[in-house]
Amino acid sequence: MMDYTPDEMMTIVAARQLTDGVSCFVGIGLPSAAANLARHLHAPESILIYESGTIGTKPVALPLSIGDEELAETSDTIVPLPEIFNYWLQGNRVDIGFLGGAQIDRFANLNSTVIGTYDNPNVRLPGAGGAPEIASMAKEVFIIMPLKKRAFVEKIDFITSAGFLEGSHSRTDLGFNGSGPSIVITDLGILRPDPESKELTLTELYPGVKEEQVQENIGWKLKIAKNVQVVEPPRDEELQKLRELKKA
Amino acid sequence: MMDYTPDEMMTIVAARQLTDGVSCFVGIGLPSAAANLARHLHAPESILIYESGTIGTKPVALPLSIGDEELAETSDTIVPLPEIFNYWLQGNRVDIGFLGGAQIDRFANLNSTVIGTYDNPNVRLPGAGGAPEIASMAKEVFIIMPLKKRAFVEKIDFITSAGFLEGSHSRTDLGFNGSGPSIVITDLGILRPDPESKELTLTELYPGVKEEQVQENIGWKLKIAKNVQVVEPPRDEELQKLRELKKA
Amino acid sequence: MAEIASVQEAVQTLITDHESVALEGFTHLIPQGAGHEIIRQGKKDLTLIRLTPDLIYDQLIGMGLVKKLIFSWGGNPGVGSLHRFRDAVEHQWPRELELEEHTHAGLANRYVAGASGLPFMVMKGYRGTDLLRNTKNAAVIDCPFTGEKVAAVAAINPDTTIIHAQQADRKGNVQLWGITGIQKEAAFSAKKVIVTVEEVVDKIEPRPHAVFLPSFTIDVVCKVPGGTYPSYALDYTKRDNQFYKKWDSISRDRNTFMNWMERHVLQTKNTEEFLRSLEGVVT
Amino acid sequence: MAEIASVQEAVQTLITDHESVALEGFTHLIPQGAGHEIIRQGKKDLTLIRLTPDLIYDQLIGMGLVKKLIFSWGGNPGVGSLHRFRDAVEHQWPRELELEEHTHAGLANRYVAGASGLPFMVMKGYRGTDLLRNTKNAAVIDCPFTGEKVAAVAAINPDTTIIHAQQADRKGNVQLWGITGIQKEAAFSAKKVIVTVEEVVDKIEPRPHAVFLPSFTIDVVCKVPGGTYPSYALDYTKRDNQFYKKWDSISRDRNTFMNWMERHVLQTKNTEEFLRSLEGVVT
Repeated sequence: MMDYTPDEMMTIVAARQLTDGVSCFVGIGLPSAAANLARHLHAPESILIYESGTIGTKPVALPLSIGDEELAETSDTIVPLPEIFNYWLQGNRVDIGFLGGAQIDRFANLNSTVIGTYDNPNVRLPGAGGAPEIASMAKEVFIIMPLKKRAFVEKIDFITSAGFLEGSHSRTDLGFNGSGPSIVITDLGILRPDPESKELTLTELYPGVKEEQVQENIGWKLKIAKNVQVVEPPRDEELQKLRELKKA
Repeated sequence: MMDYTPDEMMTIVAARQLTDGVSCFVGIGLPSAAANLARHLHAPESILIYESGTIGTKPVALPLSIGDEELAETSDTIVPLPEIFNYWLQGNRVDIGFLGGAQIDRFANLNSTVIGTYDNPNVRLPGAGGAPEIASMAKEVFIIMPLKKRAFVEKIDFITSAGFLEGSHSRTDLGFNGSGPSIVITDLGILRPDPESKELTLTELYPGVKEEQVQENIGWKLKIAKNVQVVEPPRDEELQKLRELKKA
Repeated sequence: MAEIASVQEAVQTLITDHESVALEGFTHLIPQGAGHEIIRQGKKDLTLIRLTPDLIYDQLIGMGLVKKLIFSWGGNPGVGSLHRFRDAVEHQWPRELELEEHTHAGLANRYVAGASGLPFMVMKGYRGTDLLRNTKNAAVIDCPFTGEKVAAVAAINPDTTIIHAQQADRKGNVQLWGITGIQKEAAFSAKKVIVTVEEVVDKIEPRPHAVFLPSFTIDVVCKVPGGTYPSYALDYTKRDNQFYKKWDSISRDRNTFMNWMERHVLQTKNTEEFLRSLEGVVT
Repeated sequence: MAEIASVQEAVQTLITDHESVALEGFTHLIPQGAGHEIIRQGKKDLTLIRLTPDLIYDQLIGMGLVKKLIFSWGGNPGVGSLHRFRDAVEHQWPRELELEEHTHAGLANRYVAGASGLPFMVMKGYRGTDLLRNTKNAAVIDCPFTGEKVAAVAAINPDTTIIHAQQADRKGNVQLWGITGIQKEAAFSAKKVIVTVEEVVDKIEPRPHAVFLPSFTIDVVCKVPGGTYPSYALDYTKRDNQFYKKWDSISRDRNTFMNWMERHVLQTKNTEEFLRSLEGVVT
């Protein structure tokens, strides 16, 4: 078995979540790596949609931006922005949306706007982009974020993208199309929302990782599932394909 | 000078109204004949737009429908229906709209829906189509209708497309983009709205036509301008080109 | 993922009595073949939706299969009236026909709302006309920013939409081009989608002015070459303008109409036989 | 009808101090050349609009020409922060920057409303986020048919929109293709429109995935080959991903940034000279 980094493990775990044939709204970076890895492995018929309007893209190399020529040239079709957001995402044609952020709270709400106050921020982040609509309208949302105490916080500074808001039925009360985040894939393990309270709960650990390591990197008292499972480590073919993609 | 029919005169007078370089939303039949005649004569740079989404069409033969292959094949571009209505017509990109109807009243309101009552009509007409939006949103509207007493009526049975409603400022009160009908081209002469009251007024007669002939075919007491002008008869090249187009 | 099946099977499975069906096509790519199959199978009490109900809707109405029509312009383009439609509205023959009518822009935006997952869409129009009085699916609302009055139209979501395209590939992806009208929105707003096509190809090459529908947005793809007649499929077939003119006399009289339907639709099994039955009879 | 003129002339005539300008482009076809011309001419107190303010907006902001930014995502795509943008927001250097921010879908629909001649557009989104609190141009309204709550966004109508296209013909008709983003709506919603192009051709042949803009919808067309660098024009130039990465270090420090701008933008006369000045310096 080959050695691997926590980042590689995280990407591979994310890729495994994609079942074949789904339509997936892909952001740049980890989501793009995970989705393309899945497409090269077990999900060749998945439809990757980038917010640039490229639908059914099949890049060989991982793109740097959501609009690289590789994405335009390998797509089934390209549609203008209002269409990608209004007809595809809002029109309920996206099965899976991948998201990350600078901060996340226990109900999987995400911040990618500011650290600090809005009017006088310590760090001005890029902002919303397509994330809020993905969060509310993709049928299901996968979040990928490496664990860090300053990222997994008790209270995020700005709700850019809604997870389960204040938990329980507060999301469903708003009547969003999508059912919200079903999984948070980190570099140490997996959190999933509790079916009732919607609070993120540690359900799986990566091989060799201890529960305390996860708690140490989270700014609130983490809920832990009764039977925390251990995730299968990366298989060689997964690692090889991922490294191939990153090199191309 | 060649002989001509009242219908030919009407079409040629309509064609003369189009100045070069305008964008014109063209309906099938008389408007299409007039617009294409203009394009072949004095307005080669006019942009003909058909509601099928064909923009900048240059048909050689007059099409039977708004979607004949001739229109698709000779267009600069083709756009989907929501775009033609929302971005082009509603978005104020149409200079001239041509309209007709089964009935018209003294304020140039048009009916193309029913003769009789809506729920129990004597004649069920095709309905609105694109006419109401053309009537309210083209910057200027040209109406072409042969004079008939049952068509030019005191009160129309259904307002399908708004002209000047009850006259005076009742149209401007609604804040429509377009300024409304500027001319009604008939087979005997031309009516134009009075600048203040907006009541249709006879301003021009075709050669050899008497004012009484016009009044005989109109169901209300017609306003007549102080100096009714006589319109120049069809020139040979106008007639020849029109007949060529109709034959092609 | 779309299944590839016969249009007989598609209509049997996906068109249900009492449901709403949109057979869309704006002059071009009208799915007449699928419409004939609905007639052959005698689906009934349908609510039909279409901006421009034309010959195939005239036939469905004349055969008594239609309970309600939602439309914006019901005529024979460039020719005149739809006589079966008029007969139904004016004389309730062969049955009463409920109407809901809009403008083209209004019904187009109802589909846009449906395709966008929205309950309504905003637009200008309707105001100042009598159309507002004849539908509960158009209203006037105020802009929350300027106070300006605009029209709102309710989303429409057909139970089934049927469209015709030039090409599908073997996975059920579809491409149509030329005048594509409101077909994308009609498909995207529907609960079930049938696409009939001229040809199944190995690989779809993107075309100018094309709409591409991925397989996963479609339920069934059926090969029905010539299935738009007398409409056309750009680069495959020609519009038969003579037939549109001829329809005026075929449809004007109830008996002539019934005989024609019997001979050319009910007694033929499919589009191929239908087209063959017309040889020598029309242009 | 569009006039064909130099980008120097176009910017001089159509970009006015204190007005709003949208230089649109979603990763592809970003009109950097026209942006540089705005910097050279020192237009000031601009309100800039764009979904994805990137390097050229970072430069305009860093040069102190921008009073307000209306946007939805302000980063260096795939690389990280826009340092000049951050410096302006976090430390008011070189001046305070007023922000109005939206989601991509929200700002896209603001352009859609503008292009459609409507005062607003409806959509889902905004609800449940803090974004609603930071703009007066998004609101929540009730569906007049179902009572459902939806978001409304106000129309945006830039004083001038600048986009880049692959081709124009001699009459000033324009065609762009590939990823066309929000460019059509940005152009249609604007009071004045400038299009810079790679090439002027005799006749435009329709392409797949293309947007065609008739001459009468444009004010000025300018030939600026390579004018999207480091972005790209599909089938003409390649995206320089290395430059995007390099911008991170150029822009991080105020002095390095100012020196780079002086050397490559202010001391060059046009896009050709700008590109030549980079030879040997970057990839």
